[in-house]
Amino acid sequence: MIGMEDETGDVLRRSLRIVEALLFASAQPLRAADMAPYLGEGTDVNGLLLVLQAQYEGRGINLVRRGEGWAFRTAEDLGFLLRREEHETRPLSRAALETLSIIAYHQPATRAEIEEVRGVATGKGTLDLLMEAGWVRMRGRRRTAGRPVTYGTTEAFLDHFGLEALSDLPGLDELKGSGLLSGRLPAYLQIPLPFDGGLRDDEDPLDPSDLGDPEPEDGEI
Amino acid sequence: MIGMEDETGDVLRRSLRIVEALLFASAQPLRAADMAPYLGEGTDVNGLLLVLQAQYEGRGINLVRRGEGWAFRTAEDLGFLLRREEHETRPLSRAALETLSIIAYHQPATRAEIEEVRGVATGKGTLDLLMEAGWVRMRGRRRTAGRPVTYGTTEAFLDHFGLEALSDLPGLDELKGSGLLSGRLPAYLQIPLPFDGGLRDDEDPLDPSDLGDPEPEDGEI
Amino acid sequence: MTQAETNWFDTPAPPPADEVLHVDVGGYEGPLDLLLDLARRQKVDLANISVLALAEQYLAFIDTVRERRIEVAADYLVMAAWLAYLKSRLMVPQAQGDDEPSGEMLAAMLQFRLKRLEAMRMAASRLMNRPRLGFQIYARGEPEPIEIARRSIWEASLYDLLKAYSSQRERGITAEYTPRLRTVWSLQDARDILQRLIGDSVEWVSLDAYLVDYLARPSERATVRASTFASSLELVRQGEIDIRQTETFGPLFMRRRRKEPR
Repeated sequence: MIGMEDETGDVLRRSLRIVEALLFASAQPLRAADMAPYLGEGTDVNGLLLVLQAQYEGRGINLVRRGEGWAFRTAEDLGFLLRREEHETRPLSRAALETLSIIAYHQPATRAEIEEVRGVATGKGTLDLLMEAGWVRMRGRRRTAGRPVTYGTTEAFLDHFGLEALSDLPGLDELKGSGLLSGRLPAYLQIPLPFDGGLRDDEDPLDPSDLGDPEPEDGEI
Repeated sequence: MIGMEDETGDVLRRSLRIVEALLFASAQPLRAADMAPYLGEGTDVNGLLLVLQAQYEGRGINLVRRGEGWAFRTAEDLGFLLRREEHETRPLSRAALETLSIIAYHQPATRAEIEEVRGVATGKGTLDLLMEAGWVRMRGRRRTAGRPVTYGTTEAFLDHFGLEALSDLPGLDELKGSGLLSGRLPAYLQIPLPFDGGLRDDEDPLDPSDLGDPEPEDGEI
Repeated sequence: MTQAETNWFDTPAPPPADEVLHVDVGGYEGPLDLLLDLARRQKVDLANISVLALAEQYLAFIDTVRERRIEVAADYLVMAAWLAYLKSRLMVPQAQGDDEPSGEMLAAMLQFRLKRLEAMRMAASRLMNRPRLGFQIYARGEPEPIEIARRSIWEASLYDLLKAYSSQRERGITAEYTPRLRTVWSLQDARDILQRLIGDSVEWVSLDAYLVDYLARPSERATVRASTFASSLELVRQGEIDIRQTETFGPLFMRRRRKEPR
């Protein structure tokens, strides 16, 4: 498959085998940085990953990207066949589901923003449960009065729902177009996108220095 | 790889994909009979397995036979390479997790202070384990009777838990907001500001002799 | 009632009116959820719903629920007040120099919020219908124990850490819980006060009128009423006073019993 016969070809082939073995051995996605220590210095891990991805295209297992991570997963179209009689250990409540999708589509989102979209207070244990599932994390703090904590999704969220990146969220473009992802006011103002990079301009790192300040409650209707 | 272009070729390709996915997703080696129900009647499963085995020959993972069953395994020559880095992963015990979290929030904290929050004695093994894991370090000695050792967290701690700084640890309101702490807390309950600077006013540096002997022996003044 | 009424119960098999009244407000997750449900029953695109009709339906619904003496949470009533305001803004043309937001703008805002909530619900169901890991897509079933060197051998997440810390701090608290002490009027005090207040009055006077000075503090209202009522029954038993109530939950009237000449 790798046509070169010379020494470079051998190195490449060996590197590909190592990346393949590492990814195959792990149940969780691995980042390029996780694999770099096993490869020669200066190896283009991302290049190797793309080669490997192409090699597995159309096979029963595929190499997929999940945010920064990469993993082997069974092919999507075989799902109906492999589907097992498994039940979700704890099916998500409607409140948890809505909260999850609001965080996914509006992130970074504060609790007050989630509550504004849903029109009800977030029950105890909803955010807790989503964090326990490993799908939601605390990202930082919004640089506004009260400096509320902002929430976002994790790579495990991408992995679970089979998304390469947040931009793959179903219906995202449509929602953007209709202005329904804008923060507090109707469409024409602005359209923030789900954001999973580092901290945004209006976010600070987490900081417990404002212990006394409660999160701003959103009693607004 | 599968040279045939006709309908038989498509069927074969599809069967191979199914066998590949089944073997990949299975938690134990599969026998040909285990896979037959997923394939068309009269499919030569053993034949498929041999084709698949040939396809994976020389790759980072191989299809190997284990008694009656078949499974994917890391190529033997790479197994040697990767095993060098092998570690056993174990979840941190509850005692260790609790101790670590108290050190994180209350640092610099002495063993007596940790025990006061936990309400039970902390085994010496727990602190040793946390230090061995590289998450906890001895900071100095408290300038009080008995000059107890003070503990703090390390850079590796921040790294592992994805924190940029100790101030990223969520405060009281965030713990409440996310449901980790219940809302019904007495007003006096405070969550301390973790301290991660150099030695504090009430701390002395460690003695050179401390390095080999972390805890003062009983009876020592 | 209004056209609205027929709309929101316009389901394939309209339930008899009796059943309709048993709609449980507790089945809704807040007023917005209820509004969205009502809007859906208009069976048109959310962009084309009649906000005025929707407001009327909501207000009618809340009225129905309250008539049935079902406890309605405060936020439903806040929404009702807001919708009543919206209704008035929509029906009365905007006066010049009126700085308040126009009815149309308020209606657009409500519509936006309904559309956004519905969009998030749809997004949630689309997410759940994706081929999910462990349901239609599988990871390696038998991962091989190869660990990446950068990772520590101990597994713990930030969540585990915070959970461990929070539960410890909470554990310490429960032991120190002390119930809130309430002011309680003793029966003896209540009796003395009642005797003094009624004095020799032979006219019917309502209990609350006697107690008006003592009912000023809301936190004590319950105990003042309960203790004086209990004491008054005792006084009736002893033939000291008469007591009368003309309707359920109506005011209690009291007077000194005339000493029957023997």
